[in-house]
Amino acid sequence: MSEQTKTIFSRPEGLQETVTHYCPGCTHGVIHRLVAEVFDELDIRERTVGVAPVGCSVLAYNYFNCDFLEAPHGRAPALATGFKRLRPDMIVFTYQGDGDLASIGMAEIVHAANRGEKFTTIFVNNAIYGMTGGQMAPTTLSGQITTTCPAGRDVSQTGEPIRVSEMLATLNTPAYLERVSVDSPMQIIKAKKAIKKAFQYQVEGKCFSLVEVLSTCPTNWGKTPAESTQWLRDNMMPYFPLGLCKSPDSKEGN
Amino acid sequence: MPQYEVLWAGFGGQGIMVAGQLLAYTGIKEGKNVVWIPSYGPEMRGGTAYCTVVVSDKRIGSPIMSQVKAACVFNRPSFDKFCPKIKPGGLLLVNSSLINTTTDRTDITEILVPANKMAIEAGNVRAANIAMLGAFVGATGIIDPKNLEAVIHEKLGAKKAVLGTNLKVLAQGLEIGKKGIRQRQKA
Amino acid sequence: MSGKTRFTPPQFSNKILIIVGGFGSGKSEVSVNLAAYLARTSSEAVTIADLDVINPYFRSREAASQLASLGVKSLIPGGENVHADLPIVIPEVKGAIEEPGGTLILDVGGDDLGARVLSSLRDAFPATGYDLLLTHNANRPFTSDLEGTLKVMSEIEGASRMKFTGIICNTHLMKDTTSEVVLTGLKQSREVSATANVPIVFLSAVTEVLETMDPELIDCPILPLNRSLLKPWERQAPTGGN
Amino acid sequence: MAKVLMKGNEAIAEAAIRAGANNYFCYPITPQTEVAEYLAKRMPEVGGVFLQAESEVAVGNIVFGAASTGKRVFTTSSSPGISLMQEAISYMAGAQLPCVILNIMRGGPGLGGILPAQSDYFQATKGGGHGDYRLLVLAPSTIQEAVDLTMLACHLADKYRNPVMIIGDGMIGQMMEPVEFPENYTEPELPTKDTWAATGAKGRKPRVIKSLFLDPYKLEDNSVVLYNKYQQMKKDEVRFELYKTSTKNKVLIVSYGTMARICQTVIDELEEEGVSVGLFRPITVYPFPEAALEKEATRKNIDTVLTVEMSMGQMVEDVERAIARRRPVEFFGRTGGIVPTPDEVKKQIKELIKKKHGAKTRQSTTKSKKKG
Repeated sequence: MSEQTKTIFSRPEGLQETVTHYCPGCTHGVIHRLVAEVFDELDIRERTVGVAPVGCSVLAYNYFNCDFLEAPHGRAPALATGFKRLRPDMIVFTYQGDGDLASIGMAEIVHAANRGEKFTTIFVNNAIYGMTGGQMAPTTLSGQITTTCPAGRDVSQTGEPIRVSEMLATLNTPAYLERVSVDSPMQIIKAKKAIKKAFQYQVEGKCFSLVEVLSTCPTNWGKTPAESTQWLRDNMMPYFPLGLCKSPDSKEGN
Repeated sequence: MPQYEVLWAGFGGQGIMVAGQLLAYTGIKEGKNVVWIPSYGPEMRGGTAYCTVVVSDKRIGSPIMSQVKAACVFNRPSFDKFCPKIKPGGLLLVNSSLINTTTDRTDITEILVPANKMAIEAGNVRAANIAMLGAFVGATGIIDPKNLEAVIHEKLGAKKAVLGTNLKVLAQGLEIGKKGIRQRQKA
Repeated sequence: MSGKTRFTPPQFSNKILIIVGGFGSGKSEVSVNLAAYLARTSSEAVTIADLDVINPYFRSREAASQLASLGVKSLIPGGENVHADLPIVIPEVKGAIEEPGGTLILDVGGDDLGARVLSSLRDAFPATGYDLLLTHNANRPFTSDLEGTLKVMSEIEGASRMKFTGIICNTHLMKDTTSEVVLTGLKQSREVSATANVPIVFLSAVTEVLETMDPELIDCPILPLNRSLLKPWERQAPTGGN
Repeated sequence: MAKVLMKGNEAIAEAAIRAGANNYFCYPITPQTEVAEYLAKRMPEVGGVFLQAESEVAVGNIVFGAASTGKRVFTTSSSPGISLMQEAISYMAGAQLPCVILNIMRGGPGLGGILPAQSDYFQATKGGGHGDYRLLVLAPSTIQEAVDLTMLACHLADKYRNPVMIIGDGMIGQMMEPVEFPENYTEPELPTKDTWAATGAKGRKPRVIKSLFLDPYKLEDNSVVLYNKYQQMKKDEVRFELYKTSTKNKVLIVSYGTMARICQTVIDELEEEGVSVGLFRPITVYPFPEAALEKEATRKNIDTVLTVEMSMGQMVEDVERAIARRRPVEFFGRTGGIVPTPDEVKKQIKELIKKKHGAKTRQSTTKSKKKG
């Protein structure tokens, strides 16, 4: 490398040298990268254990360069609880989608958050079940078409989409909860900040932390990556507003 | 000694389980094999609470038995329920403070113990179970009263007032038990 | 096969052949056989992309090694991911659509659900120059009559944001297929073709049945099928492409 | 150490601590809640971890996460709760994680009742959860044995990197007996956990604890590894006890847990009446002591084998398998929380003997299991 050139974009140490299986336009790759960069910046990779969900990111353990546990569907927060309770010196995070976290694993995440378990959850919300081929998720928007609501989600039958961060923010236990997006470079910078903060709180042993990342699923949405990003801005963001939901430093969020 | 089974029964709160356990602890102290079996289930809430204690020099097999050698009953429902479960030749101790009837079985020994009355007079109604325990040991002699005294001291505390009450009713109970057996033998 | 030459083989002017259709219509079997046929008969490279993001069973990827022996390239997830129950669309697919470099067969999952993936790749497709082909099995519940078939077609067109350019008449009853089944199916496909104004591009049927039939009765190109996506107990000997 | 009088549930809890399993997760359910109550007090004293979670589903998975650290983990429940843990148990077996699970069995199916039963034998020994796996299953019949087997279970779980289950009926949990804890407990050396536990990828490649194998050949390989462990258990871990077996026996009883003790009393009483009966008591119910049972059951003097359970007949299928039709296998059981009395069992044996040696057939024993 000559003195004039400078590496401005390299693989963070927290990621393995593997090609991911994610579809074109999927944001898992970006989110993985942000988490891995935070490992490097906080120098925690060597004492971090991730918990992979059942969902599109089920194979996350092939991409992160740290120890990993593979959880049953929805139970990542339970595994993380068990691990962190026995090894409070280690950094534990779960990486979960909306089907995994907000449907089958709702009890586990709510109770882990309420107990104030000191791990971090990266919650990827793309309003659909990706892995199983685009079925309705608890976060599917009203009227959104999926394979199990082909006429659009009828909220009179299936309830309104669940705002996980806001719901967890109602718990009295201190926590750090923030919703971010990775639809633009500016948002990616903000997302990174939130993820770093979440891990920082864990490093300090302060509280449970969860970052909800709004994400796209071009394959199952049936939209091109560019259309997907626009759809996220037009439809998801109004219902799932970005920003801080709860901070351990103040009792109320904003 | 051959295997001895005694059933303790009464209301919840009458110290039934504790009386059984004190007996079991004394058995252990004397190097005997013991089992303490609670009733659990619907009986736990209201009605009768009961436990069975088995004391033996040999290995104890079944903790479940359809009949027992002795029963110490503290209230009327227990009297009605367990009187028929006593083996012929067995022993029935009745808390006569609360049970105003006697058995019509002639094949068992019945001893009336005014346990509540004794306990109240000694200063603490909660010692009724100790009165009964004393009577049982007095009647059967399956354990040494000295060892039982030591266990009571150890398990129920050395507080002067409490211990005093307990030891007092224990002594009275022992006498009632012994006397009851003598009367039976005379009869 | 005797009389092989009497059949008119299918021909395509476009480089990208997208095989869609209802669940269980035989898309993957047709795709694999079409790839094998083109590899044997044309000098151009043939690539097949397994885009079935819906159902992890009986996907064309199972025939990948068999096709490789004929020089057909399969675009499928690498390593153990090939077995994953994950909707994996590998980046190479997009590249192949943008620059086919020969014939590209896209084997798409069933119904409009499977066809959504085409919509997500829409900006890779050229404006024209591809065929969207319906695999029609008149013995499947949702495509057993004209009305049902037109509905499935319209749903697939909606989900894929593409228009049909051809119909593949693939009526069968697996092992119970007879010449009668094939002919009844052809009659129904013709009806669909006439109403939707989409031509029948070829008829496909297993060789064993075609051999019993009078070719005069089939007035369209024919692709004889050698079953390649077999159930485990059907795989007695290694199956070749021929 | 002097003997102490302890409830089964408390004794098992204490034994787990003595064996170093001082990480405990639970959800309350009768008749084993005393374990949780005992450990809620004891764990802080020994610097262990105690946590009551939101459900048995969560408990199972918390145990899964905790076991991934390589430390000893213990959980307890009763029948319906154990059903909810099957998810995690299957995953832990697949991922080769050690843990100890106590099931104080109550009557079922369904919500059933809280009284003692042995009706989870199938669940414990034949899988319970999904997939090709086994648990090592121990069945104590006294409180002292419950203590000893709990400590052994901790060792075996680590030795085989497999969940180990202790099954006791409600009596084992609830009754009190004198127990003695070993003064200086030492156990045979175990292989290091530093080859598999998640401890952070410091100076080594990342480790993944998983049961997901996309490649069917790799999944099969994993199942073969598990299978080989189970074969090793069959070789090394079979445990059973004989009671008054002799060449005079006509009948051999097969029974485990509390039920076996009731049968001992029956055998003692029959002996006084001049009737000779022996008892074969499996201590490991998986691996089932099939070779030993076959040997005892097919001795010349044995006419009949009687299996007695607090169920409608579960272990009896393993008994039949072991004996392979070489002797008639009869069954007697009560269930629903009803514990057969010695008298009931005695009656069954007398009828069996009469059937074999006396007058014409009366009511068959298997039929009478409907109403003992």
